[in-house]
Amino acid sequence: MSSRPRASGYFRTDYAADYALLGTRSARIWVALFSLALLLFPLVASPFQLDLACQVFLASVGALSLMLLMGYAGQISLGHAGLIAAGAFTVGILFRETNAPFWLTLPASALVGALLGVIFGLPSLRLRGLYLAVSTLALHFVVIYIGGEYETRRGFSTGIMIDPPQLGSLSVTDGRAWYFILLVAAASTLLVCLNLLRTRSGRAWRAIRTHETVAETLGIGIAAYKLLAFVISSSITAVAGALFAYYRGFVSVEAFSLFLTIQYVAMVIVGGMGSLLGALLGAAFVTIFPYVIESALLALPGAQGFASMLFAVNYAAFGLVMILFLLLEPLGLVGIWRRIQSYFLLWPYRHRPAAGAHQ
Amino acid sequence: MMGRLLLGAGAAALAITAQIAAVHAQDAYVIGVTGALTGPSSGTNGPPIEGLRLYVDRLNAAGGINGKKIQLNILDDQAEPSKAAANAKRLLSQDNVSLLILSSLSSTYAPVVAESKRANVPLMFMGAVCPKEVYPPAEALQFCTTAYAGGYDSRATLDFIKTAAAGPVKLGLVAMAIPLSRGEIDYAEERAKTMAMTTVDKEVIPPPTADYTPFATKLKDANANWVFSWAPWVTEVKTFEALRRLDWQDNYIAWSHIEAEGELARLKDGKLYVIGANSFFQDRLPVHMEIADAVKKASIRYPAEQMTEGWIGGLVLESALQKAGWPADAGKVRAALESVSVDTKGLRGGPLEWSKDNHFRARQYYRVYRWDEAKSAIVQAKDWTAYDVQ
Amino acid sequence: MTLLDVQKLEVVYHRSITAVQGISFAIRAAQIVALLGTNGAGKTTTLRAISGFLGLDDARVSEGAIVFKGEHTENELPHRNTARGIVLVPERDKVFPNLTVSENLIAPIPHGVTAAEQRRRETLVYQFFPQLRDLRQRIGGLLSGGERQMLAVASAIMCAPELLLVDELSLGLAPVVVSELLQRLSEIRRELGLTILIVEQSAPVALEIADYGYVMENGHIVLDGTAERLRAHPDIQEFYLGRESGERRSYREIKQYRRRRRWYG
Amino acid sequence: MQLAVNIIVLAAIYALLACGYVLIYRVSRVMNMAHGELSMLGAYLLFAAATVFAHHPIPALIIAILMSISTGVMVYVVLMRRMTGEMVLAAILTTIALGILLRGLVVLIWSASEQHPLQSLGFTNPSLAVFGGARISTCAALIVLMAALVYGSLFGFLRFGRWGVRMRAAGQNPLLAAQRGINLHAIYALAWSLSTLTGSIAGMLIALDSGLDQSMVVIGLKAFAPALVGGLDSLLGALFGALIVASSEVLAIHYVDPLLSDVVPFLVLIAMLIVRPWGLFGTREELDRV
Repeated sequence: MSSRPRASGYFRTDYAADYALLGTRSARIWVALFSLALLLFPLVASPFQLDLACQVFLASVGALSLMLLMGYAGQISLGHAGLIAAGAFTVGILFRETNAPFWLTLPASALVGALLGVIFGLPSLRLRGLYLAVSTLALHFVVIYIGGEYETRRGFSTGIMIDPPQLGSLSVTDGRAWYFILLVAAASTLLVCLNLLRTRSGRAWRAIRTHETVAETLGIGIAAYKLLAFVISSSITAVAGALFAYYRGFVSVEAFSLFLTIQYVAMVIVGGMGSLLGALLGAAFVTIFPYVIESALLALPGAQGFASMLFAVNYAAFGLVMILFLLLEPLGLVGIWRRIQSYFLLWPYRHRPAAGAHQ
Repeated sequence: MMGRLLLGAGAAALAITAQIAAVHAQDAYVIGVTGALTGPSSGTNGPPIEGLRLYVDRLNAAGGINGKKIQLNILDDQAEPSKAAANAKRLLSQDNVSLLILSSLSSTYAPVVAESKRANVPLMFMGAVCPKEVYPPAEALQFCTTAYAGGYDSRATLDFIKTAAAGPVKLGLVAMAIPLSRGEIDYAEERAKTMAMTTVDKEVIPPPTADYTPFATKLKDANANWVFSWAPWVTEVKTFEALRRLDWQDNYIAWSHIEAEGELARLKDGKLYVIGANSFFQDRLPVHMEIADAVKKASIRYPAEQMTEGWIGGLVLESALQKAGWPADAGKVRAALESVSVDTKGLRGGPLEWSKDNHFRARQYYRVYRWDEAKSAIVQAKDWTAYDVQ
Repeated sequence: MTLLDVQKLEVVYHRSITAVQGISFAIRAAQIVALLGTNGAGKTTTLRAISGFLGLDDARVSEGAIVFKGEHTENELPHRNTARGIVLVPERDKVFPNLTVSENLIAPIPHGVTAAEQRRRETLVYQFFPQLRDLRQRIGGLLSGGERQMLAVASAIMCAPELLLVDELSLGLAPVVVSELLQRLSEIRRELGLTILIVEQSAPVALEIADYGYVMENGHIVLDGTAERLRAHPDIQEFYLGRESGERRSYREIKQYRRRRRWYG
Repeated sequence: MQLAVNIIVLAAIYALLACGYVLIYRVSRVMNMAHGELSMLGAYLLFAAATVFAHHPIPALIIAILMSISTGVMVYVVLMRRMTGEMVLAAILTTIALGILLRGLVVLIWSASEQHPLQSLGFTNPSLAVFGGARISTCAALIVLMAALVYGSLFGFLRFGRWGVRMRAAGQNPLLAAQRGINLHAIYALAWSLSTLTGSIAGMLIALDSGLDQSMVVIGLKAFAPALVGGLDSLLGALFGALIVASSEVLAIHYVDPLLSDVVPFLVLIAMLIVRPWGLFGTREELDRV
C-alpha cells in the first residue's frame, strides 16, 4: 500500500510494525504537529476562513467515501450528489415531520445511505465502468426528483430550514464549535477508512479493482464485496449530507446539482486515485480553489468594473485546472506530494530505489 | 515536467494574490452583493447587479454620499445555496459590510437569511423575487426592492384578465418546475376559482426542456382562451412561442421580466400581454434617457432596459445611506431602510416607501404592455393600477 | 541485396527486463527466413521490434539498429512501418470480428490508392485464397481458425507489403491446414517476390519452406544456417525435430552445454 | 396526431444529439460528457457568424459548420489525444472538465442572456400544417429532415465508405488496425469532428427553433439516455433509443404528469440497464470492455 520511500536504515522487524498506522517516529511527530496546527487554527482564523475549513472537512468526508468506492474498490459512481442529498433530506424530513434530534437523524441518514447503497450497488453486479457510472447517474436524478417533490408538496419553496443541533441545552451555532465537530467527523472517517483498508474486505476490494476475474478465481465473493463497498461508502456519504444539512441549517434540491458530483469526482482524481491522502488533498484543493481564483481576480485593479466577466473566468478556470491535472499529473496532488517528499528523503540522489517505485 | 512547474507556479501566484485581495476599504460605505452572475439564472439576476454597479459608480464619480464613496463587494454564487452561504459569511465577517444585497435564485435565500440574522445585518432583495417575510408584518432584517412579488402579481393579473376578457375565461396556467413558481401558480389557481374563472389546464414545466410543444399541445387541447404564466422568462416565452406554432390564436399574459421589452419587439404579437411594475424605456422618460446614456458610457453588455431593477436598488441605497449618515454601521443602515421613501422617477408607478412593519412597499403599481400591430410599436394595454399592501 | 538488416538489436521491457540481447541478422530480398526457438526465446519480441509494436507494452529498442531498405526504423510507429512495406500477421486477434471478409480486406487499404488498384489487389488475393471469395459476406468472427489465418494473410497482402512478418503461423491449426497455408505462402513469395519472415515454435513447419533459419534462445541467436544445414544439425534434430540420438540429456543441460560451447569455443 | 408529431420532433432532437455519443464511443470507448457543451458551442458559433454576416444566411451557416468541425478536431488533437491509453474514467473526466471550461467561455464571450440566431440570420419560423390538423414549426421539420439525412449518410459512410470501414475496424481492434496501417489518430480525429458536427447541427437547429441559452447543455446530457438505451456502440440503437425515450417522455407529459418529463428518460434508462445492460442493439462484450 505505502509506496513512500523511507530514510535508509529503517527496517520493519515484525508484523506489528507492518500493521502500525504510523510507521516511523518521524511520521508520528509530523502527524502530531499537523493535528496541533489543526487544533490551534480556529484561534487565529477569521470566521470566513473557519467556514472554508468547515467546508473542507465536509468535503473530505464525502471525498474519502468516494475514494473508498472508486479509488480502492474500483467502482465508478456518478451518484454521489444524490447520496449526499439523500442524507440531507433524511435529516430535513425527519426534523420537519417528527422534530427528531440529531442523535436520531444522523444514524437514520446513515441507514438510508446504506439502503441506497444497496440499490446503487445492484447495477454494479452486472455493469462495469461507464455503464455503472451512468446507472448511478440515473439514480441521482431520481433521488433529486423525489426530494424536489417533497419540498414543493410541503410548500418549502425556499428550502427546508433546520434548527442547529441541540447538545443538552446549548445549540451549536458558533463557527468554532462546528469547526471541531466537523474536524472530528473528518478525522474519524479517515480512521475508519484506514482500518477498513487493512481488513480482509479492504484487500478484497483492491483485488477486485486490479482484476475482477482473477479476484473471483482467488475465491473472493465479488458480489458481496462490491455491495459492501457501496453500502459503506454510501452510508458515510449520507452522513456527510446530514452534517451538511445541519451545518448550513437548511436543505434544498438546488444544492445537490450534478456539478456537486463532478466536484467530488474531481477531488478524487485531482487528489490522486487510490490514496486516502489524495482524497484529503483533493477535497481541500477543489473546495478552496474557486475562492482563491475569485480573490485573485478581485485583486486585479478595477476588478469590480467587469465583475460578471470575471466570474465567468473563474468558472472556466476550474475546468482548465482539472484538465491540466488530468493531462500533466495523472497521479494527482498526492503524486506531487510524493515527489517532493522523496526528493528530500533521497537527497542528493535523484532516483528512488526501483522496489515499489510505482504503486 | 514543464507543465508541472507551471502548475506549481500558478498555484503559488494565486495563493499570494489571494492574500493581497483581503484588503478593507477604510473610509467608504462597504456594501456586500451576492448574486447569480454565472449559472442557470444569471440571465435574470446578473443585469440588476450590473445596474446597481452602474448607479453606484455614478454616485462615486459625483463624490459619493456624505462625502464618502460606496464600495460594492460583489460575489458570484452561481445560484448555488452553499456558495451563497459562503459568500454571505465572507462579506459579513471578513469585509464586515453594513448591508447585504441579494440577487439570485430563491434556493439561496435560506442560507443567506440565516447568515444575515446571525450577523444582525440587514438584507435587501434586489432583482430577486420578494419573499413573504418582507410583507407586513415584516421580518426586521429583510427588505425588497424587486418589482415582482408572490400573491399580488397573480391578483393583478387575474383582475386584468377579468376586465380584458370578453366572454367567460377558460384559464390555462404555466409554471416552471421550481418551488417558487409552482407555489404562485397554485395560488393563482385558487384565486381564479373565487373570480368565476375556470382553470382548464395547468402545466408545470421542468427548467431545461428540449421542446415545449408537448406542454403547449396540452394547453391547446384544453382549449384555454387565456394563458397566464408566472415563471422565469425562458419558460414564459418559449411556451408562448410553442403555442403560436401550434396555431393557437388566443391571449397570453406573462410576468414582465427585465427581458420583456426587447422580447415584445422581437415577437410582434398583438395578443401577448406582459404585466409588470417597471415602466418600459419606450416611454422615454428623462430617467430612461439618463440610464441609457450611462449604459452607453460604461459599455455594459446588457441592454439599457434591463438596468431598471438595479437602478431602483441604487436609488434606495442612496437615500438609505444618506439617512444613515457617516459612519454607518449595520444598525444605522437598517434603521434608515425602515423609513426609506424613494421617488422612482417614473421607473415605477409611484414612490417606494418602507415602514417599520412593511419592507415591501406601501402600494404596488402594475402596468400591462402589449405589441400593437397597427402602430407596430409597444403600447400600454392598461396604465398603472395600484394595490395597497397590507 | 539485403532488405532488412538487424544489427546488435537489444529490446528492454519496462525499462528493466532485457528480452532480446543484441542479436544481428540480415534478410535478403525474396527470401523466406524462419526464426525458431522455444517460448520466451525472444522471437516474437524481435518480430514486434521490426514491425514497430513494442511501444504498446512499454518496451523499446534500447540498443542496435533495424535498417529496412537503408532506413532506420527502430521505435517507429506501426502504421508508418506498414506504409513502408513491413506488415505483420499477428499471433492472435488477427481479423476484425464484426467486419465481413471483404470489409476486412478493404479496411487496410491506404487512402490514395485508386479504386482500380484496390480491385487488382482484391482479385490477386482471391486468386491466392479462393475460399475467401465464397466467404466474402461472412463476419470475420465466424470464420474457422484456418480461414481466419488465410484472411489475416490476405488482408496483410492488401497492404502491398515488401516484408511480410508471420507470427506463429501453425499455432492451433490442423497439420493439413498448415501445409496448405505454407504452400500459399511460398506461392505468394514466388508470384509477388515478397520477403517473408516467419516465427515458429515447430521447426519442421518452418524449415519446410524456409531458405534460411535462425535459432534463438534467451534472447540470443545461438545457431543459424540454410534450412538444409539446420535440418541436418544434430541439436535441431534432437530438440526441435525431436529425433532420438544417443542418451537423452535434460533440456537445461544442453543449454548450458551449448553456452559453454559458444563461450569457450 | 399532434402527439405523434411531438414524439417525432423530440425523437429527432435526441437522435441527432445521441449519435455524437455513439460515434465517439465506438472508436475510442470514451463517453463524451462535453457533448452538450459542444453542441451549445456550435449553436453560439452560428450566432456569432450570423451577427458578423448579418442577413447573409448561407455563408454564415457554412462558416459556422466549418468552425464546429474544426472545433471537434481541435478537441481531439489538443486534449483527447493525450488521454489515449489513460484509464477510461480519466478520459471521461477530461471531457467533463472540458464541458465546464466551455460553459465558462460561452458566458464570458456571449454573456448569459438568451440569444436568437433566427432573427440575426433574418429567417422566420412559420408553422406548417401537416396531416390530421397537426402542426409543426419549420425549424422542427428541418430537425426531423436533418436527423434523417444525418443518419442516412452516417449509415452509408460506415457501411461503404473506406474511412467508414476503417473507423469500424479501429473501433473493434485498434492494435490490428494499426498493424494494418490505419492511422488511429486520424480515425479518432475524424470521429470527434463528425460527432461535434452532428451535435452542432442539433444545437443550431434547436437554437433556431426556440432560442439559445445555457439550458442547451442539459438537453445534451439528457440525450445520452437514448444512446445507452439503444446500446452505446450502435447507431441504429441510438435511433431506436431516441424514439423510445421521446415517446415515453411525451406520453408521460400528456397522460401522467408534466413534471416527470425530466426523470422519464432516466427511468427508461434504468429499466433498460436492469433488463438488458448492453442496450437494445449493443454488443454484449462491450460490458467488459469498459
